[in-house]
Amino acid sequence: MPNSRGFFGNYGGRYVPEILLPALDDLNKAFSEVRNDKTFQKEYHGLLQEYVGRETPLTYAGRLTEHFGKARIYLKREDLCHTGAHKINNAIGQVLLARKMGKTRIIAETGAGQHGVATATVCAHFGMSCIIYMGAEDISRQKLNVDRMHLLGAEVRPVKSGAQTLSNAINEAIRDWVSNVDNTFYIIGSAVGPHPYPYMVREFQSVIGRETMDQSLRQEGRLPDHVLACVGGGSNAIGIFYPMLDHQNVMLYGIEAAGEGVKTPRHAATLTGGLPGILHGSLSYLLQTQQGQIAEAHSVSAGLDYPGVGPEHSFLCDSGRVTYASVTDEEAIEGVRLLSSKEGIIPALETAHAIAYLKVLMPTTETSEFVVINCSGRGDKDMETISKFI
Amino acid sequence: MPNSRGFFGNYGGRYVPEILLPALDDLNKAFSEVRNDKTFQKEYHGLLQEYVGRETPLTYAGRLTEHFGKARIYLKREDLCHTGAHKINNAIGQVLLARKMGKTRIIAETGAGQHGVATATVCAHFGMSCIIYMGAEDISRQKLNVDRMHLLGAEVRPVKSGAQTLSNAINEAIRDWVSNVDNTFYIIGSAVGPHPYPYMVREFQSVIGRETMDQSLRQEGRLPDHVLACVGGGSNAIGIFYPMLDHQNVMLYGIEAAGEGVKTPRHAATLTGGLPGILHGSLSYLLQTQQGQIAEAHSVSAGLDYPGVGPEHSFLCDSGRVTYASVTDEEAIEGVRLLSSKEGIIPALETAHAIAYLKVLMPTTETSEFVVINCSGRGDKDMETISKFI
Amino acid sequence: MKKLGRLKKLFENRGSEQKIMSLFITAGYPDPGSTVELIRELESSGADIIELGMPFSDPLADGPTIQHASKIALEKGVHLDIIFDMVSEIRDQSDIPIVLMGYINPVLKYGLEAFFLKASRAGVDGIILPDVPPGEFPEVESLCMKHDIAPIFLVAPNTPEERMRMIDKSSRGFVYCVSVTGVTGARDGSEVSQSVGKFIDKVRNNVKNNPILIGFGIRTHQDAMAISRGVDGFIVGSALIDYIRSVSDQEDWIKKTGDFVRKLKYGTS
Amino acid sequence: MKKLGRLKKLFENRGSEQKIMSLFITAGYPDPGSTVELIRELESSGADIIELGMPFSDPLADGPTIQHASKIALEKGVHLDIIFDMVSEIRDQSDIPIVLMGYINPVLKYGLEAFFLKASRAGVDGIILPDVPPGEFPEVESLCMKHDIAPIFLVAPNTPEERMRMIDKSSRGFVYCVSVTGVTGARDGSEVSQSVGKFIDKVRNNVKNNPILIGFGIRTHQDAMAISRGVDGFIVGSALIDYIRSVSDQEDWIKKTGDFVRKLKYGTS
Ligand SMILES: Cc1ncc(COP(=O)(O)O)c(C=O)c1O
Ligand SMILES: Cc1ncc(COP(=O)(O)O)c(C=O)c1O
Repeated sequence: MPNSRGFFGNYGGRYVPEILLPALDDLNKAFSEVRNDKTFQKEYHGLLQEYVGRETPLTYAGRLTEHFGKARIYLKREDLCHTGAHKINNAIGQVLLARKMGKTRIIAETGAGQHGVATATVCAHFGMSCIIYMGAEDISRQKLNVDRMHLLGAEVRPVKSGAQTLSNAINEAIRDWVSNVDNTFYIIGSAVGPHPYPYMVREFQSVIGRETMDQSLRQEGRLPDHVLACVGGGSNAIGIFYPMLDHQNVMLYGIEAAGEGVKTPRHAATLTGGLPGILHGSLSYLLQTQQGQIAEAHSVSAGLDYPGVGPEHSFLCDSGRVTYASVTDEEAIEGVRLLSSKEGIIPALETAHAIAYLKVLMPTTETSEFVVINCSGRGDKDMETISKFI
Repeated sequence: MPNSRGFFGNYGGRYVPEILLPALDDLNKAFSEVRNDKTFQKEYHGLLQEYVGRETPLTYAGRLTEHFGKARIYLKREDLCHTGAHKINNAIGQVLLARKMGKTRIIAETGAGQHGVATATVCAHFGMSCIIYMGAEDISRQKLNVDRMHLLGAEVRPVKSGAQTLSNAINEAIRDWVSNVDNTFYIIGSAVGPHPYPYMVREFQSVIGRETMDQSLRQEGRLPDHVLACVGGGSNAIGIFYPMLDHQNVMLYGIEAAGEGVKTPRHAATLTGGLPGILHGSLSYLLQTQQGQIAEAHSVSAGLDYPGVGPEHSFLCDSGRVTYASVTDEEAIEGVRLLSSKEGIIPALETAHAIAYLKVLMPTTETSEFVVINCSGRGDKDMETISKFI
Repeated sequence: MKKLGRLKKLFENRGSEQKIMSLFITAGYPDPGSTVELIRELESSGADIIELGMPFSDPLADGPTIQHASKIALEKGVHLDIIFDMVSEIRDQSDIPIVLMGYINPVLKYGLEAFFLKASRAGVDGIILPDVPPGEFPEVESLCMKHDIAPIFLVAPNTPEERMRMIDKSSRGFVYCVSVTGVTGARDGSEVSQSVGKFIDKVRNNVKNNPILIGFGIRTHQDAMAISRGVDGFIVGSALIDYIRSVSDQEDWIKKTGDFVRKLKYGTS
Repeated sequence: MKKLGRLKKLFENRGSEQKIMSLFITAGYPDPGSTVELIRELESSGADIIELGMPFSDPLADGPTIQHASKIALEKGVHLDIIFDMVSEIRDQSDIPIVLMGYINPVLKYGLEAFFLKASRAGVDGIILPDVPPGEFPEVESLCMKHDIAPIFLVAPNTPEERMRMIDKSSRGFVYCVSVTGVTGARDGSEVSQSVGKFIDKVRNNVKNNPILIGFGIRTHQDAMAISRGVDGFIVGSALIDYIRSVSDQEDWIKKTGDFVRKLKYGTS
């Protein structure tokens, strides 16, 4: 739990324009109410089951296991969620909250387009108006998802400032929120932003970790030895990590995007290559210049192409509970190929970062151990990008 | 059950080159063995659960129900299956059989690419070599799926004869099979082809109908009043219909592709506009000319663009147990839009045919009734085609 | 018994060293107007049997060559009545056995009874339907008998011996022995002949009531001689059509085709 | 108390009819070399306070105008030390209150202590950090006090009254009253003034310790007069930068900007 001011250790907070504070207060209050509200939780979990298709399986990856010849590898199949990624777990939770709060207009930012599609989807499901901010660069590299959002009735607003990617889309969404705070609910897509977002998003995504624990117990009789997830803003990672944080025997690994290399200026490995700072409402690790300007992130994967990271990850990084590492664009593409050819599962480019890290992790494991990778999304949206590399 | 010669009433049979008969005999024998073999069924259902993500939900479509203001509408969510359509239920069953029979080389045809992707997927999962025949026209209209098959390690062979669609791809796959019958297993993607394929594919797809019945009982306390499915070759339809055939109170509707209209030469409504004949190894309704040449089918949806239909459907059509109707390309696009905007579920163009038929069916229903639509697949693969219309 | 007679007589009269040569062409290829003349040329150049292909839109047992010929013939308007007329015209002047070969659907659409009646009247001697193996469509077999048209079935390298005997029993005229697993025109003869010896022995041990012709993949006289050792003759299809395709834009293509056929049969033209 | 003094004196000395005019410009826009001269011109044309924007890469509370100005300033290499130099240079010749305005991250990266020390030494009078509302970053507030720099906070139309009183308590110099929900430059003044009356009454009932300046959306003298009725003055930012942008390629753009500013303050230039 973050403290009352929204801090995980030194990280978090609410560094936002005055105008948003009442909205954050309202949100915090509403979320606290529903957290333990049976009706809400029943509706939320009902939708996860009947609409999203949860629980998602924990699939044994036999040929991948054979490939490394060490610990057994399992995949937590968030790629099977409706719309193709874990993002919808959170979008559903937030849209239910928005309805409860009487908001009629939904805005969201998106990078890979998965959160945008998830938000557009839940808005269509509930008949709410929906505007998605998306960097112009991301619009061109995730065309499939843009088409999907349009078809779902959302307006996709191209953001042309900066690198025209996720970070700029968040700026623009915040500007919209500042301007329409009365009737508008901002559904943030990752465990970032001002309190209570990082906490709330974690709570909505923790269903991943809880299911993984249950399934591990069912299928292996105990909790996993190693759990991997890719880290963009950090929602899929914190979702699978959080319920296992107290189980010290479970080793946790968050894999960031090293782009063209953490030694180059073109990467998005915030915890590996960044320093604490304030962006988008919270204090956390950031890619920034000597002067404290926000650096442009780079990753082949639009969903990881973000110079910040959720504050709870900054805390877990400093505390050492989670090991953060990074893999390059090239290694990620190799990861796509590996999982596709060994298991018949084409992962999202984001997810592929976690897969790619196996080549580092697996040699250190024992055959008696088992590993769970959060397969956060499917690769359909990335086929165009991937095809260019293959 | 078909009779011993593979006939459903007057339809079915094994009209294939002599060279394939031993292979069909072997297949029939192997399939009879596994049908009641616990080990096989356990492996099959285990994969369906842990790899494919079954059971798929039966989702209540609240806003769609409201839209028509009559019977409650549910969606059987085959779109949530791994790879995005029901096709994988069958591909998994057949690949397991191929392994059991010691075959090392898998071939398949594909129209929409869903069966090709499903087959390439299960081949990757089991490390088997895989060749997919696909009409050149379909290759261009289902590019996403072609890229996916490549990434999964399959060879996609373009078929340039005839209309360059599904029917031609089947011809070419049969030619391959004839040439490599010793080591090759042909995974047919729909309930068509020579005996035992129509029967076997039905059995592998019946999991849809069995789950639907269980879920209907759980969620509504009884079986549905109306069940709809689109019909290309007829596998998703027979899969959901078959377990309910004996329940005479359940009305069944198979929806074919009327293309530009059944009165025009450009359609694929075999049961509505065809006559019995023999193609691809079985006797069934067919689109054909006065001279018995096979007519070119047309549908905006590659998966329905086929001049034949599974023999069991021909039988069910003649017997009147199932009502067959058709909707046009334009109506199908309207169906995509309807489901996307009302429920946040973008259906495959194939599925959209069943959705589109609601406007005919729903006014005849009672508010006390409920309808189940087999949501056979998701629309990601069709976004390019759909975008052109929107 | 007149028609069964033509095929029967052919095999009864063949010298022990002589191989029967059956030639396949697609009716109406390269154009309908020349089919009759072409057949006469084939006969006078050494063809013993003519297999006349009834073109079909979806010839799934055929390779690219015959697919192409079918497609051209269909584009030029060939259909069954035209084919019957062709046969009648040949029959006016020749007793060469004529076997129709094609897929079942057009036959079905024509009407089974009508088809066999007309075929018989036109002077057809036998029929090969690659997508109707014996036992799968009994009505076709009984109509053959009724109309004195020889049902000619195929045996393949993977056909079990018991089934070979059954095929032999169901067949009249001859049994069509497919030398390789594959579609028509698939492999070249030299490749084929390696593995074919054992298979032929097996066929001969089981097919006792009918002569045996062997086909698939024969492109030259050498192929034909090598492969038909121990059987009654051989069948050439794709190689002939490939040749026709290569010369059909020349004025004297029919004469040239005659030369090609003589070479096929005798080794020299 | 020297610096708090400059802002304090300004408000104490204003006539009851006179409205304080605070002008926002981005340091280094349109180019760093002209900022000091521009500020002198603003002062001589009627500006009572200068808000000097510290450019930031991600100005999430700003509209397109100030985003653009920030971007240009950053491209031209502006950073905090340059801004301190600018302030020092102005301070050599003028006692106009100078308030720095910008986002917290560059300040944090500079080092909080170092920043406030240098700012204080350069002669900065106050600071506005739109992404640091009162209570969220106590260290910033105490450093303000320590270095005699006025922490200026904002009240917005949706700020609860209790919080307005807290903001009043936390603020020095003046309270920045945001007239509309929105980013800078969002709406034009005529639209704004309709709804603003009630809001201002509420602010005045709660903000008792500090003068009140109102901003956001003021583009003309008329806007300014209409909107600042009942408060101590007004703030113009985007409208000024838009004007500069429109004339900055002309040689006498600074003089022209002076004319624009006089018109803003007095209705005529
Ligand atoms: C499939 C997938 N995985 C991971 C991410 C990264 O986000 P997060 O770190 O919040 O899980 C995204 C973001 O779009 C995504 O689409
Ligand atoms: C999603 C989907 N639905 C339906 C079909 C039609 O096939 P069938 O009639 O065999 O279910 C296809 C074929 O590709 C498909 O992809």
